[in-house]
Amino acid sequence: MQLKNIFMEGSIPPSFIADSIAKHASKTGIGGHNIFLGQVRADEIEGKKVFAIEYTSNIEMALEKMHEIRESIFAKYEITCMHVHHSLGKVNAGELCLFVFTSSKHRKVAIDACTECVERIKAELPVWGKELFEGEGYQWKVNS
Amino acid sequence: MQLKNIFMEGSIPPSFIADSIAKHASKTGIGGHNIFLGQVRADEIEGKKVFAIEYTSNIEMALEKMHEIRESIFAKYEITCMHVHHSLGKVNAGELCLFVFTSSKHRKVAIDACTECVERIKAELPVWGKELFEGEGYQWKVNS
Amino acid sequence: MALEVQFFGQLTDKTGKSTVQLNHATNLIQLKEILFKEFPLLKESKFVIAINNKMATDTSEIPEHAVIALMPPFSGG
Amino acid sequence: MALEVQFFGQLTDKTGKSTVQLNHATNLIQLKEILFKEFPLLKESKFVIAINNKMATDTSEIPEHAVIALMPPFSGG
Repeated sequence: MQLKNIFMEGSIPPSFIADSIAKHASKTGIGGHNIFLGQVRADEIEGKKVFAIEYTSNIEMALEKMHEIRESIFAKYEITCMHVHHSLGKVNAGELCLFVFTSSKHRKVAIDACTECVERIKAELPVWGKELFEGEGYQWKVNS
Repeated sequence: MQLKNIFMEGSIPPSFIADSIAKHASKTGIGGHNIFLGQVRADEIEGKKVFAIEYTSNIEMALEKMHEIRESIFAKYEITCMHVHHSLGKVNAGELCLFVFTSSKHRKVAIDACTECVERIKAELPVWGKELFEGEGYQWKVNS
Repeated sequence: MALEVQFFGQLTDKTGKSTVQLNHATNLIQLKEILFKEFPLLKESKFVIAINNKMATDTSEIPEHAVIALMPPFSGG
Repeated sequence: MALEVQFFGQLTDKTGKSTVQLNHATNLIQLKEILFKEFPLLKESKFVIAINNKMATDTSEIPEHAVIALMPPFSGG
Protein backbone atom coordinates (compact mmCIF):
# COMPACT_ATOMS: atom_id res chain seq x y z
CA MET A 1 0.00 0.00 0.00
CA GLN A 2 1.27 3.45 -0.95
CA LEU A 3 0.87 5.74 2.07
CA LYS A 4 0.09 9.41 1.52
CA ASN A 5 3.03 11.59 2.54
CA ILE A 6 1.97 14.33 4.95
CA PHE A 7 5.46 15.68 5.64
CA MET A 8 7.17 18.63 4.03
CA GLU A 9 10.58 20.13 4.72
CA GLY A 10 10.36 23.44 6.57
CA SER A 11 7.35 25.68 7.08
CA ILE A 12 4.05 25.52 5.19
CA PRO A 13 3.76 28.62 2.97
CA PRO A 14 0.41 30.50 2.88
CA SER A 15 0.47 30.19 -0.93
CA PHE A 16 0.43 26.41 -0.55
CA ILE A 17 -2.77 26.76 1.49
CA ALA A 18 -4.33 29.01 -1.14
CA ASP A 19 -3.51 26.48 -3.88
CA SER A 20 -5.04 23.73 -1.80
CA ILE A 21 -8.24 25.75 -1.30
CA ALA A 22 -8.45 26.67 -4.99
CA LYS A 23 -8.32 23.01 -6.01
CA HIS A 24 -11.72 22.50 -4.39
CA ALA A 25 -13.61 24.91 -6.66
CA SER A 26 -14.54 22.03 -8.97
CA LYS A 27 -16.11 20.08 -6.08
CA THR A 28 -19.46 21.86 -6.11
CA GLY A 29 -21.05 19.52 -3.58
CA ILE A 30 -18.94 21.13 -0.84
CA GLY A 31 -20.68 23.74 1.32
CA GLY A 32 -18.08 24.31 4.03
CA HIS A 33 -14.36 23.96 4.58
CA ASN A 34 -12.60 24.01 7.93
CA ILE A 35 -8.89 24.67 8.20
CA PHE A 36 -6.68 24.43 11.25
CA LEU A 37 -3.20 25.92 11.11
CA GLY A 38 -0.54 25.40 13.75
CA GLN A 39 1.90 28.30 14.07
CA VAL A 40 5.20 28.24 15.97
CA ARG A 41 5.07 30.50 19.03
CA ALA A 42 8.01 32.56 20.27
CA ASP A 43 7.44 31.40 23.84
CA GLU A 44 9.68 32.72 26.57
CA ILE A 45 10.93 30.18 29.09
CA GLU A 46 13.00 31.46 32.01
CA GLY A 47 14.21 34.41 30.01
CA LYS A 48 15.01 32.40 26.91
CA LYS A 49 13.01 32.94 23.74
CA VAL A 50 12.05 30.23 21.26
CA PHE A 51 13.07 31.29 17.75
CA ALA A 52 12.21 28.05 15.96
CA ILE A 53 11.02 24.49 16.41
CA GLU A 54 12.86 21.63 14.76
CA TYR A 55 10.60 18.68 13.98
CA THR A 56 11.63 15.05 13.64
CA SER A 57 9.46 11.98 13.23
CA ASN A 58 9.39 8.24 13.04
CA ILE A 59 8.15 8.85 9.52
CA GLU A 60 7.05 5.39 8.48
CA MET A 61 5.05 4.87 11.68
CA ALA A 62 3.62 8.38 11.47
CA LEU A 63 2.35 7.79 7.94
CA GLU A 64 0.80 4.48 8.94
CA LYS A 65 -0.88 6.10 11.94
CA MET A 66 -2.09 9.01 9.80
CA HIS A 67 -3.58 6.51 7.36
CA GLU A 68 -5.44 4.89 10.25
CA ILE A 69 -6.68 8.27 11.56
CA ARG A 70 -7.82 9.23 8.06
CA GLU A 71 -9.76 6.00 7.61
CA SER A 72 -11.50 6.33 10.95
CA ILE A 73 -12.44 9.98 10.37
CA PHE A 74 -13.83 9.21 6.92
CA ALA A 75 -15.84 6.38 8.49
CA LYS A 76 -17.20 8.63 11.24
CA TYR A 77 -17.89 11.88 9.35
CA GLU A 78 -19.50 12.53 5.97
CA ILE A 79 -16.63 14.57 4.63
CA THR A 80 -15.78 15.07 0.98
CA CYS A 81 -12.05 15.35 1.54
CA MET A 82 -9.35 15.77 4.14
CA HIS A 83 -5.80 17.02 3.69
CA VAL A 84 -3.03 17.01 6.28
CA HIS A 85 0.44 18.54 6.04
CA HIS A 86 3.08 18.64 8.79
CA SER A 87 6.51 20.23 8.73
CA LEU A 88 9.78 18.44 9.33
CA GLY A 89 13.02 20.24 10.09
CA LYS A 90 13.22 23.83 11.23
CA VAL A 91 10.17 26.12 11.34
CA ASN A 92 10.70 29.66 12.60
CA ALA A 93 8.41 31.41 15.10
CA GLY A 94 5.48 32.92 13.22
CA GLU A 95 5.63 30.26 10.51
CA LEU A 96 3.13 27.44 9.99
CA CYS A 97 3.94 23.85 10.94
CA LEU A 98 0.57 22.07 10.64
CA PHE A 99 -2.24 22.35 8.09
CA VAL A 100 -5.41 20.29 8.47
CA PHE A 101 -8.15 20.88 5.91
CA THR A 102 -11.57 19.18 5.82
CA SER A 103 -14.52 19.78 3.51
CA SER A 104 -18.12 18.67 3.64
CA LYS A 105 -21.59 19.44 2.36
CA HIS A 106 -22.48 20.75 5.81
CA ARG A 107 -20.34 23.04 7.95
CA LYS A 108 -20.66 21.22 11.27
CA VAL A 109 -19.35 17.99 9.82
CA ALA A 110 -16.29 19.74 8.38
CA ILE A 111 -15.58 21.54 11.66
CA ASP A 112 -15.98 18.45 13.86
CA ALA A 113 -13.89 16.25 11.57
CA CYS A 114 -11.10 18.84 11.44
CA THR A 115 -11.06 19.32 15.20
CA GLU A 116 -10.93 15.59 15.87
CA CYS A 117 -8.17 15.15 13.30
CA VAL A 118 -6.03 17.87 14.93
CA GLU A 119 -6.45 16.33 18.38
CA ARG A 120 -5.51 12.88 17.12
CA ILE A 121 -2.47 14.20 15.22
CA LYS A 122 -1.16 15.89 18.35
CA ALA A 123 -1.76 12.84 20.54
CA GLU A 124 -0.99 9.94 18.24
CA LEU A 125 1.57 10.86 15.58
CA PRO A 126 5.18 10.01 16.46
CA VAL A 127 6.52 13.52 15.85
CA TRP A 128 8.77 15.51 18.17
CA GLY A 129 9.42 19.22 18.39
CA LYS A 130 12.68 20.66 19.69
CA GLU A 131 12.21 24.26 20.75
CA LEU A 132 15.38 26.14 19.85
CA PHE A 133 16.28 29.15 21.98
CA GLU A 134 17.76 32.39 20.70
CA GLY A 135 21.46 32.44 21.48
CA GLU A 136 21.84 28.79 22.40
CA GLY A 137 20.10 25.88 24.05
CA TYR A 138 16.81 24.14 23.48
CA GLN A 139 14.05 22.22 25.19
CA TRP A 140 11.79 19.45 23.98
CA LYS A 141 8.25 20.55 23.30
CA VAL A 142 5.47 19.04 25.42
CA ASN A 143 1.96 18.79 23.99
CA SER A 144 -0.94 19.75 26.24
CA MET B 1 -17.99 54.91 15.53
CA GLN B 2 -16.40 53.55 12.35
CA LEU B 3 -17.73 50.03 11.76
CA LYS B 4 -15.43 47.47 10.13
CA ASN B 5 -16.66 46.53 6.67
CA ILE B 6 -16.99 42.76 6.27
CA PHE B 7 -18.53 42.82 2.80
CA MET B 8 -16.81 42.38 -0.52
CA GLU B 9 -18.28 42.29 -4.01
CA GLY B 10 -18.32 38.81 -5.52
CA SER B 11 -16.45 35.72 -4.35
CA ILE B 12 -13.54 35.61 -1.90
CA PRO B 13 -10.36 34.61 -3.80
CA PRO B 14 -8.05 31.98 -2.23
CA SER B 15 -5.15 34.44 -2.66
CA PHE B 16 -6.98 36.87 -0.37
CA ILE B 17 -7.05 34.13 2.28
CA ALA B 18 -3.32 33.44 1.82
CA ASP B 19 -2.54 37.15 2.25
CA SER B 20 -4.63 37.25 5.39
CA ILE B 21 -2.79 34.23 6.82
CA ALA B 22 0.64 35.66 5.90
CA LYS B 23 -0.11 38.88 7.81
CA HIS B 24 -0.09 36.90 11.05
CA ALA B 25 3.53 35.79 10.79
CA SER B 26 4.62 38.75 12.90
CA LYS B 27 2.23 37.80 15.72
CA THR B 28 4.47 35.23 17.34
CA GLY B 29 2.20 34.74 20.34
CA ILE B 30 -0.27 32.87 18.11
CA GLY B 31 -0.16 29.07 18.30
CA GLY B 32 -3.24 28.15 16.28
CA HIS B 33 -5.49 29.57 13.60
CA ASN B 34 -8.92 28.29 12.67
CA ILE B 35 -10.52 29.18 9.37
CA PHE B 36 -14.04 28.47 8.20
CA LEU B 37 -14.87 28.91 4.52
CA GLY B 38 -18.38 28.82 3.10
CA GLN B 39 -18.52 27.59 -0.49
CA VAL B 40 -21.54 27.85 -2.81
CA ARG B 41 -23.00 24.43 -3.59
CA ALA B 42 -24.46 23.44 -6.96
CA ASP B 43 -27.53 21.93 -5.29
CA GLU B 44 -30.17 20.30 -7.46
CA ILE B 45 -33.76 21.12 -6.59
CA GLU B 46 -36.49 19.37 -8.57
CA GLY B 47 -34.24 18.94 -11.56
CA LYS B 48 -32.92 22.50 -11.47
CA LYS B 49 -29.30 23.16 -10.67
CA VAL B 50 -28.01 26.13 -8.67
CA PHE B 51 -25.21 27.83 -10.62
CA ALA B 52 -24.72 30.83 -8.29
CA ILE B 53 -26.01 32.59 -5.20
CA GLU B 54 -26.69 36.30 -5.26
CA TYR B 55 -26.26 37.90 -1.84
CA THR B 56 -27.94 41.07 -0.58
CA SER B 57 -27.89 42.59 2.87
CA ASN B 58 -29.23 45.30 5.08
CA ILE B 59 -25.63 46.42 5.19
CA GLU B 60 -25.73 49.02 7.94
CA MET B 61 -27.60 46.72 10.32
CA ALA B 62 -25.36 43.79 9.37
CA LEU B 63 -22.21 45.75 10.21
CA GLU B 64 -23.68 46.86 13.54
CA LYS B 65 -24.66 43.28 14.37
CA MET B 66 -21.24 42.01 13.32
CA HIS B 67 -19.63 44.57 15.62
CA GLU B 68 -21.78 43.28 18.49
CA ILE B 69 -20.89 39.64 17.69
CA ARG B 70 -17.20 40.54 17.51
CA GLU B 71 -17.28 42.29 20.89
CA SER B 72 -19.03 39.40 22.57
CA ILE B 73 -16.68 36.79 21.11
CA PHE B 74 -13.61 38.79 22.16
CA ALA B 75 -15.12 39.03 25.65
CA LYS B 76 -15.78 35.29 25.81
CA TYR B 77 -12.64 33.85 24.21
CA GLU B 78 -8.95 34.70 24.61
CA ILE B 79 -8.34 35.23 20.92
CA THR B 80 -5.59 37.35 19.41
CA CYS B 81 -7.60 38.34 16.35
CA MET B 82 -10.70 37.61 14.34
CA HIS B 83 -11.41 38.45 10.70
CA VAL B 84 -14.73 38.06 8.88
CA HIS B 85 -15.46 38.54 5.19
CA HIS B 86 -18.78 37.91 3.43
CA SER B 87 -19.61 38.24 -0.25
CA LEU B 88 -22.28 40.46 -1.72
CA GLY B 89 -23.63 40.07 -5.25
CA LYS B 90 -23.12 36.96 -7.33
CA VAL B 91 -20.92 34.06 -6.23
CA ASN B 92 -20.72 31.04 -8.54
CA ALA B 93 -20.99 27.44 -7.36
CA GLY B 94 -17.57 26.28 -6.17
CA GLU B 95 -16.54 29.80 -5.14
CA LEU B 96 -16.17 31.07 -1.58
CA CYS B 97 -18.76 33.37 0.02
CA LEU B 98 -17.74 33.42 3.70
CA PHE B 99 -14.34 33.58 5.40
CA VAL B 100 -14.08 33.51 9.20
CA PHE B 101 -10.57 33.49 10.67
CA THR B 102 -9.66 33.34 14.36
CA SER B 103 -6.26 33.07 16.03
CA SER B 104 -5.20 32.31 19.58
CA LYS B 105 -2.34 31.12 21.70
CA HIS B 106 -4.17 27.80 22.13
CA ARG B 107 -5.89 25.83 19.41
CA LYS B 108 -9.14 25.02 21.21
CA VAL B 109 -9.89 28.68 21.84
CA ALA B 110 -9.38 29.54 18.16
CA ILE B 111 -11.58 26.64 17.02
CA ASP B 112 -14.41 27.37 19.48
CA ALA B 113 -14.43 31.10 18.77
CA CYS B 114 -14.50 30.49 15.01
CA THR B 115 -17.33 27.98 15.25
CA GLU B 116 -19.45 30.26 17.43
CA CYS B 117 -18.80 33.18 15.11
CA VAL B 118 -19.94 31.19 12.05
CA GLU B 119 -23.13 30.08 13.79
CA ARG B 120 -23.95 33.61 14.85
CA ILE B 121 -23.25 35.04 11.39
CA LYS B 122 -25.64 32.53 9.82
CA ALA B 123 -28.36 33.17 12.41
CA GLU B 124 -28.06 36.87 13.13
CA LEU B 125 -26.69 38.81 10.16
CA PRO B 126 -29.35 40.35 7.91
CA VAL B 127 -28.04 38.79 4.71
CA TRP B 128 -30.08 36.94 2.09
CA GLY B 129 -29.02 34.46 -0.56
CA LYS B 130 -30.93 34.02 -3.80
CA GLU B 131 -30.09 30.68 -5.39
CA LEU B 132 -30.01 31.17 -9.14
CA PHE B 133 -30.89 28.17 -11.31
CA GLU B 134 -29.20 27.26 -14.59
CA GLY B 135 -31.46 28.28 -17.45
CA GLU B 136 -33.85 30.45 -15.48
CA GLY B 137 -35.59 30.79 -12.15
CA TYR B 138 -34.37 31.02 -8.57
CA GLN B 139 -35.29 30.27 -5.01
CA TRP B 140 -34.45 31.99 -1.77
CA LYS B 141 -31.88 30.19 0.33
CA VAL B 142 -32.95 28.88 3.73
CA ASN B 143 -30.34 28.47 6.48
CA SER B 144 -30.42 25.30 8.54
CA MET C 1 -43.63 61.42 2.87
CA ALA C 2 -42.79 60.82 6.49
CA LEU C 3 -41.65 57.19 6.50
CA GLU C 4 -39.44 55.02 4.38
CA VAL C 5 -40.20 51.30 4.38
CA GLN C 6 -37.56 48.92 3.00
CA PHE C 7 -38.14 45.32 1.93
CA PHE C 8 -35.39 42.70 1.86
CA GLY C 9 -34.83 39.22 0.44
CA GLN C 10 -37.91 37.32 -0.67
CA LEU C 11 -40.18 40.13 0.54
CA THR C 12 -39.20 42.09 -2.56
CA ASP C 13 -40.93 39.32 -4.57
CA LYS C 14 -44.13 39.89 -2.57
CA THR C 15 -44.12 43.65 -2.96
CA GLY C 16 -42.45 44.04 -6.33
CA LYS C 17 -40.27 46.81 -4.95
CA SER C 18 -37.47 47.31 -2.46
CA THR C 19 -38.75 50.49 -0.83
CA VAL C 20 -41.96 52.54 -0.42
CA GLN C 21 -42.66 55.95 1.06
CA LEU C 22 -45.60 56.13 3.46
CA ASN C 23 -47.43 58.75 5.48
CA HIS C 24 -46.87 58.48 9.15
CA ALA C 25 -48.04 55.51 11.19
CA THR C 26 -47.80 55.74 14.96
CA ASN C 27 -46.91 52.13 15.66
CA LEU C 28 -46.13 48.88 13.87
CA ILE C 29 -49.63 47.45 14.18
CA GLN C 30 -50.95 50.41 12.22
CA LEU C 31 -48.05 50.25 9.77
CA LYS C 32 -48.64 46.57 9.05
CA GLU C 33 -52.34 47.23 8.37
CA ILE C 34 -51.37 49.81 5.75
CA LEU C 35 -48.75 47.53 4.19
CA PHE C 36 -50.99 44.45 4.15
CA LYS C 37 -53.66 46.45 2.32
CA GLU C 38 -51.20 47.59 -0.34
CA PHE C 39 -49.23 44.28 -0.52
CA PRO C 40 -51.58 41.44 0.45
CA LEU C 41 -48.88 38.78 -0.17
CA LEU C 42 -46.91 40.18 2.77
CA LYS C 43 -49.57 38.77 5.11
CA GLU C 44 -48.32 35.20 4.59
CA SER C 45 -44.67 36.15 4.92
CA LYS C 46 -42.40 35.72 7.91
CA PHE C 47 -40.38 38.80 8.78
CA VAL C 48 -38.95 40.89 11.58
CA ILE C 49 -39.06 44.68 11.64
CA ALA C 50 -36.37 47.19 12.49
CA ILE C 51 -36.99 50.90 13.11
CA ASN C 52 -33.91 53.02 12.39
CA ASN C 53 -31.74 49.90 12.49
CA LYS C 54 -33.06 48.70 15.85
CA MET C 55 -35.19 45.58 16.15
CA ALA C 56 -38.78 46.54 17.05
CA THR C 57 -41.92 44.97 18.47
CA ASP C 58 -45.56 45.56 17.47
CA THR C 59 -45.99 48.25 20.06
CA SER C 60 -42.78 50.14 19.29
CA GLU C 61 -43.45 53.79 18.52
CA ILE C 62 -42.38 55.11 15.16
CA PRO C 63 -40.54 58.44 15.18
CA GLU C 64 -40.91 61.00 12.36
CA HIS C 65 -38.86 60.27 9.23
CA ALA C 66 -38.06 56.79 10.47
CA VAL C 67 -36.56 54.15 8.22
CA ILE C 68 -38.38 50.88 8.67
CA ALA C 69 -36.88 47.59 7.48
CA LEU C 70 -38.94 44.43 6.90
CA MET C 71 -36.57 41.49 6.94
CA PRO C 72 -37.39 37.81 6.21
CA PRO C 73 -35.38 34.97 7.84
CA PHE C 74 -31.66 35.48 7.26
CA SER C 75 -29.75 33.17 4.94
CA GLY C 76 -26.20 34.47 4.79
CA GLY C 77 -23.04 32.38 4.64
CA MET D 1 23.98 -7.75 14.60
CA ALA D 2 20.47 -9.06 14.91
CA LEU D 3 18.52 -6.05 16.15
CA GLU D 4 18.37 -2.35 15.36
CA VAL D 5 17.21 -0.05 18.14
CA GLN D 6 16.19 3.51 17.23
CA PHE D 7 15.87 6.43 19.65
CA PHE D 8 13.64 9.43 18.99
CA GLY D 9 13.11 12.93 20.38
CA GLN D 10 14.60 13.65 23.79
CA LEU D 11 15.78 10.03 24.11
CA THR D 12 18.63 10.87 21.73
CA ASP D 13 19.88 13.27 24.43
CA LYS D 14 19.91 10.41 26.94
CA THR D 15 21.75 7.98 24.67
CA GLY D 16 23.87 10.35 22.62
CA LYS D 17 22.90 8.50 19.44
CA SER D 18 19.87 7.83 17.30
CA THR D 19 20.42 4.14 16.68
CA VAL D 20 22.33 1.16 18.09
CA GLN D 21 22.87 -2.41 16.89
CA LEU D 22 22.30 -5.16 19.47
CA ASN D 23 22.54 -8.90 19.67
CA HIS D 24 19.24 -10.62 19.94
CA ALA D 25 16.94 -10.17 22.90
CA THR D 26 13.91 -12.44 23.15
CA ASN D 27 11.50 -9.94 24.63
CA LEU D 28 11.30 -6.32 25.66
CA ILE D 29 12.02 -6.91 29.34
CA GLN D 30 15.36 -8.40 28.36
CA LEU D 31 15.96 -5.67 25.77
CA LYS D 32 15.34 -2.91 28.31
CA GLU D 33 17.77 -4.51 30.77
CA ILE D 34 20.47 -4.40 28.11
CA LEU D 35 19.65 -0.80 27.13
CA PHE D 36 19.43 0.48 30.71
CA LYS D 37 22.86 -0.97 31.39
CA GLU D 38 24.35 0.80 28.37
CA PHE D 39 22.34 4.02 28.72
CA PRO D 40 21.44 4.51 32.41
CA LEU D 41 19.67 7.83 31.71
CA LEU D 42 17.01 5.95 29.77
CA LYS D 43 15.75 4.50 33.03
CA GLU D 44 14.19 7.80 34.07
CA SER D 45 12.67 8.44 30.67
CA LYS D 46 9.09 7.93 29.55
CA PHE D 47 8.74 6.11 26.26
CA VAL D 48 6.71 3.58 24.31
CA ILE D 49 8.24 0.86 22.20
CA ALA D 50 7.38 -0.32 18.71
CA ILE D 51 8.65 -3.53 17.12
CA ASN D 52 8.72 -3.37 13.32
CA ASN D 53 6.41 -0.32 13.43
CA LYS D 54 3.81 -1.98 15.69
CA MET D 55 3.28 -0.84 19.25
CA ALA D 56 4.54 -3.49 21.65
CA THR D 57 4.18 -4.52 25.29
CA ASP D 58 6.83 -5.85 27.68
CA THR D 59 6.01 -9.43 26.84
CA SER D 60 5.96 -8.97 23.05
CA GLU D 61 8.35 -11.35 21.32
CA ILE D 62 11.10 -9.89 19.20
CA PRO D 63 11.59 -11.50 15.81
CA GLU D 64 15.04 -11.82 14.20
CA HIS D 65 16.34 -8.63 12.53
CA ALA D 66 13.60 -6.58 14.13
CA VAL D 67 13.68 -2.79 14.13
CA ILE D 68 12.83 -1.51 17.60
CA ALA D 69 11.77 2.12 18.14
CA LEU D 70 11.90 3.83 21.55
CA MET D 71 9.61 6.86 21.39
CA PRO D 72 9.08 9.51 24.10
CA PRO D 73 5.73 11.39 24.41
CA PHE D 74 4.73 12.87 21.05
CA SER D 75 4.83 16.61 20.52
CA GLY D 76 3.88 17.24 16.91
CA GLY D 77 1.77 20.10 15.63
